[in-house]
Amino acid sequence: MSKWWEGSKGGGAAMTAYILRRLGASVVMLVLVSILIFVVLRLLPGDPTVTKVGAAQGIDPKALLQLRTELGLEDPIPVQYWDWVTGLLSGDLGRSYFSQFDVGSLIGAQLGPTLELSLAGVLLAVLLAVVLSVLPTVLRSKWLGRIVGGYTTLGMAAPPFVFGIVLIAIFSAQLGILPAENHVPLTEDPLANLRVLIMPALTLGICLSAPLIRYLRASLAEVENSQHVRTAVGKGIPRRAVILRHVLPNALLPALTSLGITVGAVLSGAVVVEYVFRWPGLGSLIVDSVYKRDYAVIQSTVLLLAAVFVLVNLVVDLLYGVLDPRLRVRGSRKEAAA
Amino acid sequence: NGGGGEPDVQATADSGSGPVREGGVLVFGQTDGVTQLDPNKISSAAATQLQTLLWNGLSKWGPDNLAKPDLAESWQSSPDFKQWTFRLRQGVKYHNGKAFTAAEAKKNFDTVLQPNSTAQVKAKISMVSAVTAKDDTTLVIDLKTPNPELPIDVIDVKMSDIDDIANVNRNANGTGPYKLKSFVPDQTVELVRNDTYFGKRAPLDGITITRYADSTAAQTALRSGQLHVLANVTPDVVKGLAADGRQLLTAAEPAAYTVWELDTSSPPFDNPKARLALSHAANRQAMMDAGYAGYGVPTPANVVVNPKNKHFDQALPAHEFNLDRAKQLFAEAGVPEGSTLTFWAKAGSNTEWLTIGQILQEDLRKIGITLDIQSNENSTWSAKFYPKGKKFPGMLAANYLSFTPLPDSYALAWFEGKQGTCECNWVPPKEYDDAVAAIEASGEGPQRDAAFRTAQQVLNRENPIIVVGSTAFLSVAQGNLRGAWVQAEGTLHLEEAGFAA
Amino acid sequence: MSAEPGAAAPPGEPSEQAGPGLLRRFLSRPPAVAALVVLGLFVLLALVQPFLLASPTAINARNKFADPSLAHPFGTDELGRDLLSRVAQAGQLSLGFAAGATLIAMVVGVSWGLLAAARSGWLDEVLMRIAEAALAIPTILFALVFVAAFGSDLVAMTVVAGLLMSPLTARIARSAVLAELKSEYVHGLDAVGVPRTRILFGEVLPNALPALLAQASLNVATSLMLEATLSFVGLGIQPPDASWGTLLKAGYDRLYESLWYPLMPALLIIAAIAALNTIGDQLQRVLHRSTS
Amino acid sequence: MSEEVLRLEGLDLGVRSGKQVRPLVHGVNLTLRRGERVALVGESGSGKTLTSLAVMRLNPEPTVRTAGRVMLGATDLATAPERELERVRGGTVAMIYQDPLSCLNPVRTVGNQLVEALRAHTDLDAAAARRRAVELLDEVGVPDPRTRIADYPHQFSGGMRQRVMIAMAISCEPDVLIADEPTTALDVTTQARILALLDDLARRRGMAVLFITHDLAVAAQFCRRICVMRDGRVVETGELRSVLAAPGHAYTRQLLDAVVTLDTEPAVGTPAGTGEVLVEAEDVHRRFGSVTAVAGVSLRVHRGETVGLVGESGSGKSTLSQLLLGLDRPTSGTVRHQGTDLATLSARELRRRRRDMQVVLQDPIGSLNRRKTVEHIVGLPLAVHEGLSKRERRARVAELLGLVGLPASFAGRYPRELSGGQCQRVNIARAIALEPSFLVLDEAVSAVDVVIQAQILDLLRDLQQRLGLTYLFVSHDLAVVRSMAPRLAVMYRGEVVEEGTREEIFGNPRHEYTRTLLSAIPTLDVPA
Ligand SMILES: Nc1ncnc2c1ncn2[C@@H]1O[C@H](COP(=O)(O)OP(=O)(O)OP(=O)(O)O)[C@@H](O)[C@H]1O
Ligand SMILES: Nc1ncnc2c1ncn2[C@@H]1O[C@H](COP(=O)(O)OP(=O)(O)OP(=O)(O)O)[C@@H](O)[C@H]1O
Ligand SMILES: [Mg+2]
Ligand SMILES: [Mg+2]
Repeated sequence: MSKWWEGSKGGGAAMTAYILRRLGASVVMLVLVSILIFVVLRLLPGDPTVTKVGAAQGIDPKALLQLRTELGLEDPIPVQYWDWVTGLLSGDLGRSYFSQFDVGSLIGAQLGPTLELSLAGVLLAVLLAVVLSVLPTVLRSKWLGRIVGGYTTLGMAAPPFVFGIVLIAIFSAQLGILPAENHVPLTEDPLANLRVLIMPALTLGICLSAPLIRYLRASLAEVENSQHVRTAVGKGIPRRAVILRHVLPNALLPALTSLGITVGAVLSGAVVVEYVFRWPGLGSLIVDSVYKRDYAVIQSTVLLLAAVFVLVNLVVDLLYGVLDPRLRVRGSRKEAAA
Repeated sequence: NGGGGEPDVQATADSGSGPVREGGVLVFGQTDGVTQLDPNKISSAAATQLQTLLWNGLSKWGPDNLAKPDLAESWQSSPDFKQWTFRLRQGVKYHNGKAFTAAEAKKNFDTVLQPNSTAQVKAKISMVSAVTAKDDTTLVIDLKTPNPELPIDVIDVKMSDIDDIANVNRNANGTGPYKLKSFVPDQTVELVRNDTYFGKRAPLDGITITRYADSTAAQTALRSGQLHVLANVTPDVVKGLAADGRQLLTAAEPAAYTVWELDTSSPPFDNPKARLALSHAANRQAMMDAGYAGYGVPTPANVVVNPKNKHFDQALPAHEFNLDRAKQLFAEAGVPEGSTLTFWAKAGSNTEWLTIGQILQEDLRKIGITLDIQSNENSTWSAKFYPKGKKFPGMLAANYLSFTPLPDSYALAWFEGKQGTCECNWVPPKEYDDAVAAIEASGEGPQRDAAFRTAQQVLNRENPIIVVGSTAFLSVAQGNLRGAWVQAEGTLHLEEAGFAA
Repeated sequence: MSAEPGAAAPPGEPSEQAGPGLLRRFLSRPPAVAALVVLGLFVLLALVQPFLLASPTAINARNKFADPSLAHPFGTDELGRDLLSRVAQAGQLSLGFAAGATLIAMVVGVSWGLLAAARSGWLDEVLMRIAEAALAIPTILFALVFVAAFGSDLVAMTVVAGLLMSPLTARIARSAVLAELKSEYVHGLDAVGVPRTRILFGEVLPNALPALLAQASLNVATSLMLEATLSFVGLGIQPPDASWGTLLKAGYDRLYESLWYPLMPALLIIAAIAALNTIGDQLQRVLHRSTS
Repeated sequence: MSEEVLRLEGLDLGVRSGKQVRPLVHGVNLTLRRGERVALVGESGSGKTLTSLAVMRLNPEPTVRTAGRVMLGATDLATAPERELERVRGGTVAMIYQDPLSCLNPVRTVGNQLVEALRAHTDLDAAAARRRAVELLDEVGVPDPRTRIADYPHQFSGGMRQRVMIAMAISCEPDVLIADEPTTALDVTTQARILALLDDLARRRGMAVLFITHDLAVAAQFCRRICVMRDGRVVETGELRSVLAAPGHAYTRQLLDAVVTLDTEPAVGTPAGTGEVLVEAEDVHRRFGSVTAVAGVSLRVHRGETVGLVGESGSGKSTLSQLLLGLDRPTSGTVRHQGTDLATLSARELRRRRRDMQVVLQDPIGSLNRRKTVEHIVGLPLAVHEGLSKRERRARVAELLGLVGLPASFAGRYPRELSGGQCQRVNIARAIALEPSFLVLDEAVSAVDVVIQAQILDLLRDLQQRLGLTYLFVSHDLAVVRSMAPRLAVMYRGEVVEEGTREEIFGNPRHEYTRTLLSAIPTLDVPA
C-alpha cells in the first residue's frame, strides 16, 4: 500500500542509494542533453561553413564541400555525434570552426569571468533577497514593505540591459567612479577586478533578486503564521531572532529550489549583461557561436553548463534533504510507507 | 529637432592632419567581433579593419582609389596586360622574424588560388594563370585574360607566413606596422607597434580592436572617452554622437550601396515591369533621410554607381517615387492589390535595412500590397542564399554591396552573370555581356567609357536589383584622432593614425 | 454548547467562504482596485487607439525623435511615427502575448509538475530530468530554434514563450504540490479513501494556488522579458507591428537621441507588471486570509 | 494570602471580520497568586485557549482584544511594549500550547529549541544549557534523552512532543505557567510524573499555574481553585473543593455529572473476542531507522467489538493503528482485513475498502485541510464513496455536526476558526459519516469537555448497537477506555504486553506495567 506520491523504499542506506540514483539519473540526463543540443543545433537553419565564407559574396560549392569535409560536417549525424562524444570522453572538446582555437582553451579563457560574474550576481541576489524580504518583516514597516514591493516590480519588469545602461550612465559616464568595462582578471589585480565587477554583478543581482524576493515574501508570510513560530515568540525570543532563526530557515527551504533553477536563468541574464558590460564570459561565447553556427563551440560549452546546472541542482536537492530534516531521515512515517 | 534633409554634422574622409604625438593606445570599437585572423579567409567587415594593420599586400590603397606600392616597390605589365612583374622590397621580415621573399608571395597567391580556397579576393584575381618567383625580389604573374587593373586587384592578397598558417590566430604572421599581442575571438584583438616595420613607424604604442555587441553601451563608452573610434555607427545616432568635438568619418564618395535583390527567374520579378514597379515604389529620398540620416545618396537611376561619380551616366532616366505608376505597373505584371511580398532582412545588425523596409511597407500598403518583413539572424539570412540557383518568388532581400568606385570593379562585382554576388539569377542580354568584356579588357579611355554607359543603360532598363541609395559606413572618432582616413568602400585606415600632439 | 448553537457564530454573520464572496473581498482592497484600474486603462488605450490623432504606421521621416507635443503626446520614433499610438497598439499585442504565453505555461507546466508530483518514482524522475534538461540549455538557443522553425509570427511566438516557461513552472508546481502532499491532512484524506485524482485536483491543487499564482505573475513578467530579449537580437515581433518589448529595445538603441522613446514603453511595461503582480498578490492575500 | 502575580480584568476578545469584531470572550476576570494553581475548565470552544493566549498577546490574527487588562504585577501586558513582553514571555510567564504536534519548529532539533529557550532567559553558556536541556528531557520522562535530544520533532510521538513542550515551558522556572491541556497526549503514568514535576516547581519556586483541562480528576488532584467557562464567559469561580462539592452553576453540575470514572458502570456491548475476525495483525514490526515502534504485535479485532488500546506514550499505539488501517506498511508481518492481506491489494482496492475502515487521527488540527470548509471536509467521504450531491451532503453534514455537538452554522467555517475540541469533533463527524464497519479512534475525545465527550461516547455506542460497528479505541484516559471497551490490549515499548477483558485487565492485571498504569489513574476524590 505504497503512498502513491512517495519515492521508493527508505531505510538506513537510503541516503547513499538516493545520491547514487540521482547521480546515475544526472549522467543519463547529460546524455539526453547532449543529444538534445546536437539535434537542436542541426535543426537550426543556417550552416557554419556558409556563415564562415559569407554568402554575400557568392559561394563556390566545391570550396564549401571541401570545408564541410574538413570540419567533418559531411559525415552522417550519428557519426558526428559519436566523434564528438568520444572526443569529449578523451578530453578533446573539439575545435572552433572559426578561430580554430580548441574549445577547451576558449572555455578556459571565459569560464573564469563567467564564474566571477555569476557567483557575484547570485550572491548579491541572495543577499538582496534575504535582506529585502526580511527587513520589512523585522521592522514591521509597511512603508519599507511597499518600497521593496516597488523594487521587486521594477526588477521583474525592466530588462537587464536597461539597468546596465542606467548604472553605466550614472557611475561611469556621469560620476566616473566605476569603470564600465575592461575586465581585469582576478589573479592580476583583485581590487581592480572587484571594481569592474561591481556594476555587472549589481545588474545581474537586481534582476535575479526580484523573483527570489517574491518567493521569499510569500513563504515568509506563510511561515510567520505557523504554530511553531508562535512557540518561539512565546519563549521570549526577540522578534529579530525569531525571524532569523525560525521563520527564515523554514521559508528559505522552498526558495532554495527556485534558486537552483535560477542557475539556468543566470546564464540567460548574463548574456545581456555580458554584452552591455563587454564581459568576456561564456554567455556571449555561446550566443556568438549560435549566431555563427559554430557547433563545435556551442555543443561543448552548453554541455558543460548543463553539467554545472545539473550539479548545482543535485547539490540543492541534497542540501534540501540536509536542511529539511523531514526529508533527511528517510523513514519518517509518511516517507517510509512506500 | 527632427532631422532628414541635409545632414546635421559634416562628415570628412580623413581625420585632421597636424602634429601627432608618439605613444598611446587607441581603442577601436565595432559592433561585430573578429572571429579569426587568417587574412585570406576574412569574410566579415569586422576583420577588414585589421587588414592594413597586421599585413601588407604587394600594393595598397591610396586615398585617390589607386594602388600604391607596398611590399612591391614597383610593377609593370606587358602591353597586352597579360603579364605583370612586381619588384619586391628587400629585407622585409614577418613578425616571427622570417624573411619575406618572392617565394613567400607566391605561396600566398597559390593558397588563394587553390581550387577549394574560399578567399574572397579569389574572384578578383581568377584570371591569374601562374605566379612565379624569378628571384627573391621579383614576382611574375601571368594572366589568362588581360587585366589592366591587376595592381588594384591584388591589394587584398595579404602576405602571411603560409608555412605557419596553423598558428595564424596566435601570431597573425604578418609584416604590417602592428603585430598581434592577444586575440580573443569575438571579443578583442590587441595589437602593438611593430618596431621593425619596413615602412613609416606607427605613432601609437598599440591598437585595441574591441567589440561592443550592445550599441548603446558603445555609444556610452565613446561619450565617456573610453573608446576612441566607433566604427559603423547606426546613422540614426550619428547626430548626437558626432557632437562635442568628436569627428564623423565617412568615405568622400561612398561606393557602397543598399540594395534589394530580387529573384528575376520566378514570378513576379521575372517580369521586368514588376521590378520597375518596385523601383518606382521606393521613396529613396525618404529612405536616405530616415535610414541614413541624410548621409546616403538616393540612386533613382537604379544603378550601382554613385550619381556623383564621373562615370555616372547623367542621361539615365530616373525612376521617380510614384505610387500610382508603381501600382499600375504592378497590376500589369500580375501583382494586384491584396498581394503579399516578402522582405528578407537581417536581425541584430544593419538596422537601417529594417527602417527603409518599413517605409516601403507603409507605401506598398497604400497601394494595397502587403510587405511581410522577416528579420533573421545572420546565419539564417546567409543560408537562405545557398546553394545558388534557388528560387525566391516574391522576395526582396536587403543587402549591402561595396565596391571600389572604378568601372571594372563595378563590373566585376556585379554584372558578369556567371560568377558574382548576385542572388538574382539574372541572365543578362548579350549587349550587357559584351559591354562588360570590353570594360575588363580595356584600360582607361573612350572605349571603356562607352561600354560602361551601355552597361548602366541596360541596368536602368532591366532593373535586376533595386538600388536604394549609395551609402557608406559612418564612424565617429574623438576629436584628437589624427592621420586616419576612410577608403571609398568604407575601410578605416589606422596604420598611420595617432593622437594629436 | 449545543444548547446555544448561535453563540459562536451569530446567524447574521456570514462566514468567509470562497466563491462570489472572494470577488467581493478582492474588490474591497484598494490596491487590487488600483491595479484593475491600471489594466482597464491599458484596455481603454488599446480600444481608443484606432481613433487617436495619428496612425501608428504613418511615417514622417522629417520628424524623427520629436519630443512630446500636443500632436504627439509621447513624441515620435525613428520614422517620425507617433509613439503614443505605437505604444497603444503595442500594448494590445504585448498584453495578449503575455496572457497567452502565461496561460500556456501554466496549463502545460502545472500538468507537468502535477503529474510528476503525483506519480512518484520513475515517471517523476523522468519528467523532472526533462524539465531540468530543458532548463539547463540556454533559453536563447531554444528561442532561436523555435523562431526559425515557426517564424516570428505572434501566435507562434506566444506558443514558444509559453512552452519555454513551462519547465520552470513545472518544477515550481511540483514542489508546491509535494509540500502539500506531505501535510498531515493528506494523510487524513488518504485515510478517508479519497481517490488520488480527487485529492490532487480537489484538495491539493487549490492549496498550492498561492504559489502557482505567484508563479503566474512571474510568468507574465518573464514572457514580456523574453519577447524583449528576442527583440534584443532582432527576432521579436516584426514590423509594422510592435510590442512594448520591441519598442523598448528600439528606444534603448536610440537612448541618446530621445529619452522619451525608451521611457514610455518601459513605464508601461513596469505599470503592467506592477498591476499584474498586485492582482496576484491581492488574490493570494484574499485566499490566504480566508483559509490559511 | 500570598501576593497576586497575574490578574485578568474584564478581558474581552473577539474576531475581526472586515470592519466588525465578532465577540468571542466576554469580561473574563481571573486572578493568580504566587504558588497558586487554578484550573480552567469548561466547554470545548468556550474560549479557554484564546484567553490564555491573550495573556502574552499571542492570540492569532484575526482575533483581537477589545477591552480589559492583563496585569502582571504592575504592568499591563495588554499594552506593554514589545520589548517588555519579550522579557516576560518564557521568562516570567511561560506557556504550554494545546496542540503540541505542530508547535515545534520542524527544521531544528528538539535540543536546539530547548537550549534556545534556556539561553533567552538565563545566562547559561551553550554547554551548560545543553546539559540542562538533557536534564529537563529526563525530568519530563523522555527516554534516552542524551541521544534523543538531537532528534527532530517529527521523530517523536505525540506525547513525547508534548513533553518537550512542557520541558521548554518550565526550563526557565517561570513565575506563571499557563498550561493548556498539557497532559492530553500522555498516559497516566507519565501524566502523574509531569504533575509531580509541576507540583514540585510550584512549591519550590512559588510558580503559579493556570491549568486548562477537561479532566476534572486531574484538576481536582492538582489545583486549589477552579474557574469554569462557558460560551466565552466565566460562569463560576471558587475554591475547587467547594465548587465540586456544591456547584453553583448549572453547567458546572452538568460537567460533574458527565465525568466518567473507573466506577462508572460500563456500557454493555457485544461480548468480547467472539465472532468473525475483522482485522488481524500477525507478528507485525515497524521500524523507523533504529527505533522500533512496533515490535512483533499480533492482534485480532472481531466484528462488532470494541478493543481498547492503552499504553505508555510512545509505545507504538498510533503506529499500530496506522498499520491496521493499511495507512502504513509493516516492516515485517502481515495485516489482514476480512481475511485479505492488505499488502496484496492494489491502491484502488485498498481505497475501496476505506469505505469500511475509517480513522480519527491523533492530530485533530493538522489532519484537516486548512483551506476547506467544515462542510466540505465532513462531506467529502460522502461524495467520494456514496456519490451524494452537494445538496444531499449539506443536509447530512448538518446532521453529523449535530451528532458531535457542533451547531450547523459551523459548516461554513475553516479549521483555524475552530478550537481544538471543535476540530476533533469535525474529525469524528468525518469518520462516522460513512458508518464504517471498522473505526480507529486515536485519542478521539481527548480534547473535548466531558459533557461533549459523554455525548460522543453515547453516539459511538449507539452506532455500534445499531449497525454493529467495530472500534479500536486508543486513549490515555483509562476510565473512558474501560467504559467503552470490553476487551483491552496494553502496549509497552512496541509490544502488546497484555491482552484481556476489561475485568481481567482492571481486576487482575498480570503485567507489571499494567499495574503501574492502573495505580497512576487520578480520581476525582477531592483531596482533603
Ligand atoms: N481565528 C478564529 N476565527 C474565528 N473564530 C475563532 C478563531 N479562533 C477561535 N475561534 C472561536 O473561538 C472560540 C473559542 O476558542 P478556544 O480555542 O479558545 O476554545 P477552547 O475553550 O480552548 O476550546 P477547546 O477546549 O476545544 O480547546 C471557539 O468557538 C472558536 O470557534
Ligand atoms: N516518523 C517517525 N520517524 C521516527 N520515529 C518515529 C516516527 N513515528 C513514530 N516514531 C517513533 O515510534 C515510537 C512510537 O510512536 P507512536 O506515535 O506510535 O506512539 P504512540 O503510542 O502513539 O504515542 P503517543 O501516545 O504519545 O501518541 C516513538 O518512539 C516515536 O518516536
Ligand atoms: Mg483550547
Ligand atoms: Mg499516538
